[in-house]
Formats: sequence, structure tokens, C-alpha cells
Amino acid sequence: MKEKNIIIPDHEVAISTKDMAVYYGEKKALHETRLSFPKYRITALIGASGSAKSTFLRSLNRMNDKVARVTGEINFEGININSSKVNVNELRRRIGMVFQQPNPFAKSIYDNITYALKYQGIKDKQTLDQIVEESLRGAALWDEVKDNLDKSALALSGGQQQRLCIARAIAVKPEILLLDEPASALDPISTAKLEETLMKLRENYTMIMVTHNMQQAARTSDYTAFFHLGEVYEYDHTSNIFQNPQVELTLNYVEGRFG
Amino acid sequence: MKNSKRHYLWISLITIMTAGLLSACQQNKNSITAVGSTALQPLVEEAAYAYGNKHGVTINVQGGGSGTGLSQVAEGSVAIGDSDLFVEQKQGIPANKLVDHRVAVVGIVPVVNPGVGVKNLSMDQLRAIFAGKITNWKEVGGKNQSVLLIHRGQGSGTRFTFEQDVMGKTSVAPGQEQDSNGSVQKIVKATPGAISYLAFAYANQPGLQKLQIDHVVPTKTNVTTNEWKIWSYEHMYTNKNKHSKLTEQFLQYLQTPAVQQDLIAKLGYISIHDMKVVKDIDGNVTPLKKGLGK
Amino acid sequence: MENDVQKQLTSPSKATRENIRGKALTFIIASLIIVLTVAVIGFIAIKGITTFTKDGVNLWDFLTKSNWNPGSIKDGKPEVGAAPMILGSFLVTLLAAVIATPFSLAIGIYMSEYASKKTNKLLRPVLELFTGVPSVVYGFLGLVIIVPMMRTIFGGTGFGILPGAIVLFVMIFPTITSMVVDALTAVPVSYRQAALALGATQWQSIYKIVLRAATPGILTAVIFGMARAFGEALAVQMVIGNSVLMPTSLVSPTATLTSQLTSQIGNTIMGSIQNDALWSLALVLLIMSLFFNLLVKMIARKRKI
Amino acid sequence: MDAKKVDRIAKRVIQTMVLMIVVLLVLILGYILVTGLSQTKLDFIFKISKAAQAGGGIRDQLFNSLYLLVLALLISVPLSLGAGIYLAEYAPDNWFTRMLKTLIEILSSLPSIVVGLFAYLVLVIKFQIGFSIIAGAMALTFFNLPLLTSNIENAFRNLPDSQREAGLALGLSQWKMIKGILLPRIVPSIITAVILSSGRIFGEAAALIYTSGQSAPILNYANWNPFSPDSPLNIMRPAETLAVHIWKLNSEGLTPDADAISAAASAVLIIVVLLFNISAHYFGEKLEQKLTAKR
Repeated sequence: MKEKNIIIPDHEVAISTKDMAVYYGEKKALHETRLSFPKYRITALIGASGSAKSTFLRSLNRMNDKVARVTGEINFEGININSSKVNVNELRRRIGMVFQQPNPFAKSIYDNITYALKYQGIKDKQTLDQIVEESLRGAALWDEVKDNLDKSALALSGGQQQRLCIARAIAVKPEILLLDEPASALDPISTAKLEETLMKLRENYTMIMVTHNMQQAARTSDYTAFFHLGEVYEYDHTSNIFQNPQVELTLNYVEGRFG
Repeated sequence: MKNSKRHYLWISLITIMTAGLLSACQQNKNSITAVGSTALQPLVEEAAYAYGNKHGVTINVQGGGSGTGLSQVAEGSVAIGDSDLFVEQKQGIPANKLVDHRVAVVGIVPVVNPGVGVKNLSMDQLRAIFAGKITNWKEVGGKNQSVLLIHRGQGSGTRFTFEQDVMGKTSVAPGQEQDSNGSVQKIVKATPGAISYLAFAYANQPGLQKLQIDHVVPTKTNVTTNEWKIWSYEHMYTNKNKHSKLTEQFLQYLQTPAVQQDLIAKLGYISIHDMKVVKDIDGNVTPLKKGLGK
Repeated sequence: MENDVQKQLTSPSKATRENIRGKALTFIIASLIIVLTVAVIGFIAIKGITTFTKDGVNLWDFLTKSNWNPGSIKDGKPEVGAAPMILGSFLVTLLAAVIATPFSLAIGIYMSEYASKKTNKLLRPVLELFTGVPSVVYGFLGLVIIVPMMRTIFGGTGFGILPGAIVLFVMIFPTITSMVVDALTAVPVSYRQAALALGATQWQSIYKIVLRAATPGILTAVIFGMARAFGEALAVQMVIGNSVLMPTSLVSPTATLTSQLTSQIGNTIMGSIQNDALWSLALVLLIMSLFFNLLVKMIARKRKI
Repeated sequence: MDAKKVDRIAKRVIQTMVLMIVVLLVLILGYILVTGLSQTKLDFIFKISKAAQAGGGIRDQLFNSLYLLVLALLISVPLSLGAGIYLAEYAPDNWFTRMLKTLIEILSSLPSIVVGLFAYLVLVIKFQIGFSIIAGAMALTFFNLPLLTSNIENAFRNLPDSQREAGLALGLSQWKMIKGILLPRIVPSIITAVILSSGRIFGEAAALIYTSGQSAPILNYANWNPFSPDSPLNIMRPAETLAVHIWKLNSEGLTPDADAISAAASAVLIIVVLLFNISAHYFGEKLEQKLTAKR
């Protein structure tokens, strides 16, 4: 069964897992997976609650270090990053993440975006201004906030906050962007706007997105992986998953018979 | 940038603190400390202030009790230890290491709540009261009110002197113990039937009845001639092995008229120069020929 | 062959160094606190034990005899019977807790169940203010108001355990109350709603549900208050009477561990038996505060089960 | 009796008890303020204290209290920040952490007189620092440390994990994340905790009698050299604080107006504590508002 999980897309691979499994204490939450994610594409991870798709996602940039034990390999830039030798801070700079709940810092919009940049040593005001504008444009937020960059980020609406989080994440120029149900806390209009943003970002970023929303997965993603109870059942082009799934379970799920 | 600024702040702060600690280790010549007896504290404090102002030096004066003062001067951690007692009267201090400087005399007077209706007692009556043999004021001509004894704390200089000069070998009956002059004042004033004893300076309060003993009035003059028998020296001890010029000069200043005549009178002590008798460690009193030696 | 990216990914950066430094710094500070606490306990214990090891006092005598006269030697042993002080400390503490608890509960229930948000906003700071009133001030008030009151009611001197307990009550009551309020507000609203939905009156829901659920928290609060009362020094000293006598009634002068300690330590010479005996009193205080701590721990453990 | 009646009676009883306590508190406060402020002219705040004559003030004592407070906070805030951060962010669940927590609880329940005597024995006598502000500040640190540490720990714990993840996911080091993202958010809680503990420090006397001492050398406020003995900034000088002064006036006061001064000093003390409390709430709320900035 595992063999059929692997697809080698006709694209350059950005990141891939090899027999990666995750344990919470003694409990095995995610069984060995082998997935490779194509560069500059959006891959959706779908599955019911408890299917370990978020666990999988968070393992990719080692956000699970403190809470779980991850075995197997994660290959990125030609090395296995699931190793204690890897500098996780550097890794996370290259593999950014956007979370379920918008989580802007209690700082101004401008500072939210520049905080990590300044930490990396970028001090030049002009460069910073330029990156702020680029990132906000990239996250389709620029027009809404350009006159209020000093305003507290917490004063923004939920949808704006989430796009700010995306802008913040892309400001440090990661190669991969992990999105953990980024639209689940948003209203339909904000969701639409967010999806639009993601489509645009695809030109420059590899994105892996966990979502509960079938339509969203169908609309935005190029590839889709279906998770169920800690295992990957199917991974294919999104169109195949939704129109012609190979596994019955996948069909039942995408047609909404459980979930 | 912001960060490095903060670092400087911290570094400078730590520097100041360590420097402060270091400077303490070699406490400079311009400052000495006197610690000990709370009874002597007001006098030394005022004198230290006057002397310090005049000569641009600092003399720190601390209370803490005679025991504290003697311990610390014996250990050499302070320059002067103030004490209400002879060092030999305290256990556990190497007396041969210390030098005695007597700076003043304190008279001690029995005080009662005015309600008891007694203004004079004989020495024997006083002793019997504190020994617990007389328990009602009517036995000494006062009202029908039971006697309430209020002692000073064990180890207090005032208590030691009172028991040496009044009780002799008789031991006192148990009673309340108050550790400070202030509490004694307040309690005697407020409690019917209460009797205690205070240094003269603390006894001049409305609501406190000072007692005469054998019709001798508790006055300074009577103390100087030992007609009033309850009194003690106030001592300032220095350590033989630790000499400091400032200490010496300050002790000399305490013997000058500015202190012995003006300050001492103002604060209710009795000048050591006025004494016409000497009392030894065991409480024996002998007349003195003119000119008190050291 | 490693490329640049791989090199960056596998070599330590500024962040790595910061992590190590940050963790080390906070760990050192945390260890410092351990050292400090152990030092306090160790020093007091060593000083306090001297009475028994060096001066040859029998521990049992120390705890049960009532003659406190460390200077004088009787039958070859110094007289250090600390029973009156130990008993005095316990009595004032218990009595203070007994008076304070009903009032704390009343205010706690009022604030968590009856009062409006506005009233709470007013009451809280007032309570906090009273934890900030210096003990000296309370002692002073006790001396000029409560002691004379006791004297007119009960006769005698007016000093003793009762006035001490009353002063302590005023001192510990805000501490207990604010912890009780926390315990009561921590009971989920759904509990109350469930009770009310079943037709219980508000009082029934408070009495049968809320108070039961909050019992461990309330107990912790009371013990906390008692620990504070046990260790309070200056205020008690001013109203307790300071005579080392077994208390014969609630208004007979006696002494507590702290009152004896504060009033005598300055008069004694380091290393003498009088001084050692006082450090033994301090040790008793320390052991008691450890005991109160243990009690709180045990309650907390029970709550988890 | 039916349940409704019991309900009404219970409510009435509780209300009565609350009223009794409120009246009691108001009486205590009123008594202190009225007796304190009616007998003395307010300018006694700016006068030096006198050992034996009437008309003394509390200028130096007030300054000492404040300076001691500042020093104690300078020592205890960084320490409790470090310990609080360790407990909330780093500490693994092991014996060391459990011991640390237990010891902090023990430290918080130590009687102040015991701490004072320890500080006296170790700092004043063994290390020969002498009666000094710094010895007093260190003694006060013992009280402050456990309270502030647990306040700070709780403040950190109350922050949502999403903030930590946000910082870490950007490649910040954990330390930078704590310092730059979490710390600013708990500043209001820290300030409130610090101000409230200041009130307690301000009124503490038992621990200071044998550490910072019972006498206040006359200070020369023009002398800013922290090494000179009469400089107010010198940390090695003995310093009687306001609370100790009140205690001493009551126990050894020689001045004829000792009662009046002690009552007035008590009133001043209470007012200062009151100001601390009010400002704690005010600043806490203001900062909270500013940070969350719901405009």
C-alpha cells in the first residue's frame, strides 16, 4: 500500500519525506509516509480530524520538536533535515509557516513584518521599507494598510491579520510555505481573498496547505494528499483525487460521506 | 543598537554596585560606625550629627541592643559598641579585648499607673512588689488594685541595673516583659495597677507616675550623690586591636562641654563629670575625689 | 560536496548561540534561587540545632517545658522550655484563622456570586490595599484600640492571645479573601447553571455546588493565611504581652515565637546560650512554615485526583 | 423552612458580613488618616527626624524607603524574570524543576523575621557588609523573588502558544522569541505585579531592623557621589526606612511628639501604598489597552 503513496511529480521536488513517522509518547500518530512535494505548486493535505495531516505538516519544519518524536527522513536541499545536526532556526527561516489562528505580534504592522528581518541583520531603512511593501503586496494587503503601517496589527480584522501573517512569513523569503488551515477562522469573503493571494504566490513559493474545505482544496491546489487515521491513502493531481480517486475511502471523503 | 545601549546600562550599574561593595571593604577614614544600646542611641546620634557636620565626617549610629554592640565591636566589625552594661556582665564576650569609655550616667525610676494611688515606696516595699510578695496596692497604702509587673526583656541593660540595685539577691516574680521603653510607657499608662521602671528620659510623660523611694526624689542631683540608688553608666567600648583616629577624636568630643553639659542635659542623661561617686561592676558605690579618671 | 545552503543549514548560527546563552542564563538564575533558599534553611537549621548539640538541651524539654530562662542553669542544664511560645503561636494563628475564615468566605461568595462587576472592581483594590498596610501600623492600632477594649470587657491587662488573634485576623483576612475569590471564580459557570436549571435556589447552588467544588482552593487560602499569621512578628509583639508564661486564658499575657525572637535577639551575644536558644525558636518557625507548605501541597495533590 | 427563605436569609447574612468588613476597613483607614494628618503639619515630610526634640520629620526615612525599594527591585526584577522565564519556557518536567518550584514556594512562606535574621547573620556579620541599604535590599529580595517569579511565570504561561509558534516559525531563536515577542506582551502584568509587591516592601519592617539598620545618617541631597558616606545614593550607608521609623518611634521614641509623628508617618505610608495600588491598576489597564490597541 505504501508504494502507491509515492508519486514522483513531473516537477522538481522541493521537499520530500522518506518513511517519516511521528509518535506522541508511545502512541504512533503518523505511520511511515513517503511524499514528495513539487516546487512552485500548491499541495493540499486533506482528511478528517485526527488524520494527522497537521502533525505531518508541522513536522516538516520541525515545529513538533518539543511535543513529538519524529523518525525517518525529511529531505530538503539535498540533506536530511530530521537530524539533530540541523540548525532549526535556519531551517524555519527557509520553511515558513502560517497557522490556523491569525497570530500577529502585538506590534505595529510595520514591525510585524520587519521584526525577523532586523533579527537577520537587515538594518537599512530603505531596504526594510521595500520588503514591507513587497510582502504586503504579495499578501494582497498593501492597499488596505499602506497608510496605517504604524497601527497595531491587533486592530486589523481577522482576514487582514491572516494575510499579514502571510506577508510576515514571505518577508523572510522562505523557499517553502506551510499553511495549517489558514482560512478556517475566516469568513467567506476573507477566505476568497486569501485563496486569491495564495494562487498569486504560487509563482514564487512552494506551498503545502492543510485544509478541511474540499472546495478550497479543489480550487487552489495542484496536488492533493488524502490522510486517514495517521496514514496517507492517496496522493495525486488534485483533479484526479476529486474526479477519479483510486481508493474508495478517498471517494467517500471527498463526496462528504464522512469527515 | 538598542541592545548594546541596554548592555552599557547594565554594565555600568553592575560596576557601580561592585565598586560600592569594594569601597565598603576598605571603609574609608571619613566614616565609623557605632552600634548597640538603644538607650544610648539618641545621645550618640545627636553628638555624631553635630560632630560630623563640624568636621565633614560621617559617624553612623545604630541601635540593635547592647548585646549586638558588644558582639560586633569584639569581632572588629564596628568601631564602637554602645552598651548599658559592663562588658564583664555579659557572658561570652572577651572582656580583655575591649576598652571601656564611660560617657554618661542614666538614672532609672520605677513608674506606676497613676490610678494605683501610690507616690512613694520604701526600697523594701519596692523589692517585695517585684519579688511578687506584695500583690495588691492597698498593702502599700494605695487603692484596692492588684499589682501588674512589667519587666524589661531579659538581657536588657535597664533590667540588669534595676535588679542589681533594687533586688540584690532576691529574684523577681514572673511578669510581662516588654522589650522597649516605648512599650513600657504605653502599657503602664494604659493598664490599671501596672508598675515598671524606665530611664529618666523616658519617664517624663503625662499619665506616668514616677515613684519616690524612701522619699528621695528621682532627680539628677540625687543620682550624682547616690542618694537615688538606681543608676548605671552608659559605656562605649572600643576594640584594643583596632585603632582609628576618628574614633579617638569622636570619643574625646563626647567628653567636651558641648556634649557633657548641653546635649546630655537636653536629652535627659546625667553627665559623667557631675558624678561624685563611682559604682563598680558588682554595684558597690564609693565616693569619688574630684576629677574623674578614665 | 556541500553547497552553501546545506552549510548554513547544518552549522550553528547566531540563533543557536543565543539559545544556549538564554537557556544557560535563566538556568543559572533559577539555580541561584535554589542556592539562596537552601542557604536560608541550612543556616537557620545549623544555628538552631546548636542549642541541642552544643549546649546540651534536651529536645523534648525544649518542646514541653515552660521555663524560659536561657541564662540560668538548673540541674546542669539551661532552662529553655519553649512550650509557652509554641503554644502561643499556635493559638493566635488558629484563632485568627477561625475568625477570618467566615468573613473571607462571605466576601468571597459576595464577590463571586452576588456582586456586580463594578462593585468587584472597587472591592479588589481595597483588599489589595489592606495587604499592603504595614504590620507596624496594625500593631499600633491593636495597642491603642483593641487592648483597652479587651481590658474593659474581660478585665486584667487586656494583653494576650485574643487581641493578638484579632490583629492577625485583620492582617491575614485580605490575603485569604483574595485567594478564596480566585478559588470560587474558578468554579465553572456551567456548574451553577446546571444547579439553577434543576430548580435549586441560588444559595443551594452556592452551598451545595460551588463551595464543594472550591473546597481545596479555600483550604489552601486558609493555610496560606495561617502561615502568614504564624510568621508575623511586630504586630503581635505589641499586643501579646510578651511574658513567657503558659497562657491561662485568652486574655492573659503570653508570648509567641516571633515576639520573643524580635524582642530578645538584640540583647544577646552571638554564640551564647541565650542567643542559640533564640535561633532554635527561629528554627521552629522555619519548620512550621515548611509544614504549612507541605499541607498546601497535599491539598493540591488531592485536588488533582 | 423552605429553600426560598433560606436563600433570602443567606444572602442577607452575607451582605451583612460584607458590610461589617467594609465598615471595619473604612474605620481602620479613617482612623489612621485622621489621627495621622490632624496632628502634624504636612511639611514634616520635608524635615529631618529628631532624636529627642519635637518637630522632627521623616524626609530621610521617606527617601530611604523609596531608594531601598528601587534597589530591591533592581536586584529582584531581573532575577525573577530569569527564573520565571526558565520555569515557563525552558524547564523540562524533571526533579530539578519540581525542586525549584517547591523551594520557591517555601521561600515565599518564610516568616520575614527569619529572613531578616538570616540576612543579618550572613550579610551584615559574616560578609561584614554592615548595616546598609544594600543588605536591606538583598533581604527584601528574598520576599520579592518568589512572588514576582510566580507572577511572571504565570503571565508567560497565560500567553497563547500561537505567539511562540509565530516567532519560531520565522526562524527566530527561542531566546529572541521570548525576549522580543513574549516579554513585551507581559510587561503590563509585570508592572502590576511589581507595583503591588512594592507596597508590601514599603511596609516591611521586621526584616529591615537588623539589615538596613535603625538610624538614618543625615543626608546631603546635593552630594551625588555614590561613594561618599552622606550621599543619598551611597548603598553602603545604613538607612532607617519609614516603616522601621514608625516601629522605633513606638518602641524607643524619646521625642515628646513621638505618637503624633508615628501616626502621621503611618498615614503617609498608607497613602503611598494606596498610590502604588491605584497606579498599578491604572498603568496595567493603560498598557494593556495600548498593546492590544483596539482603536
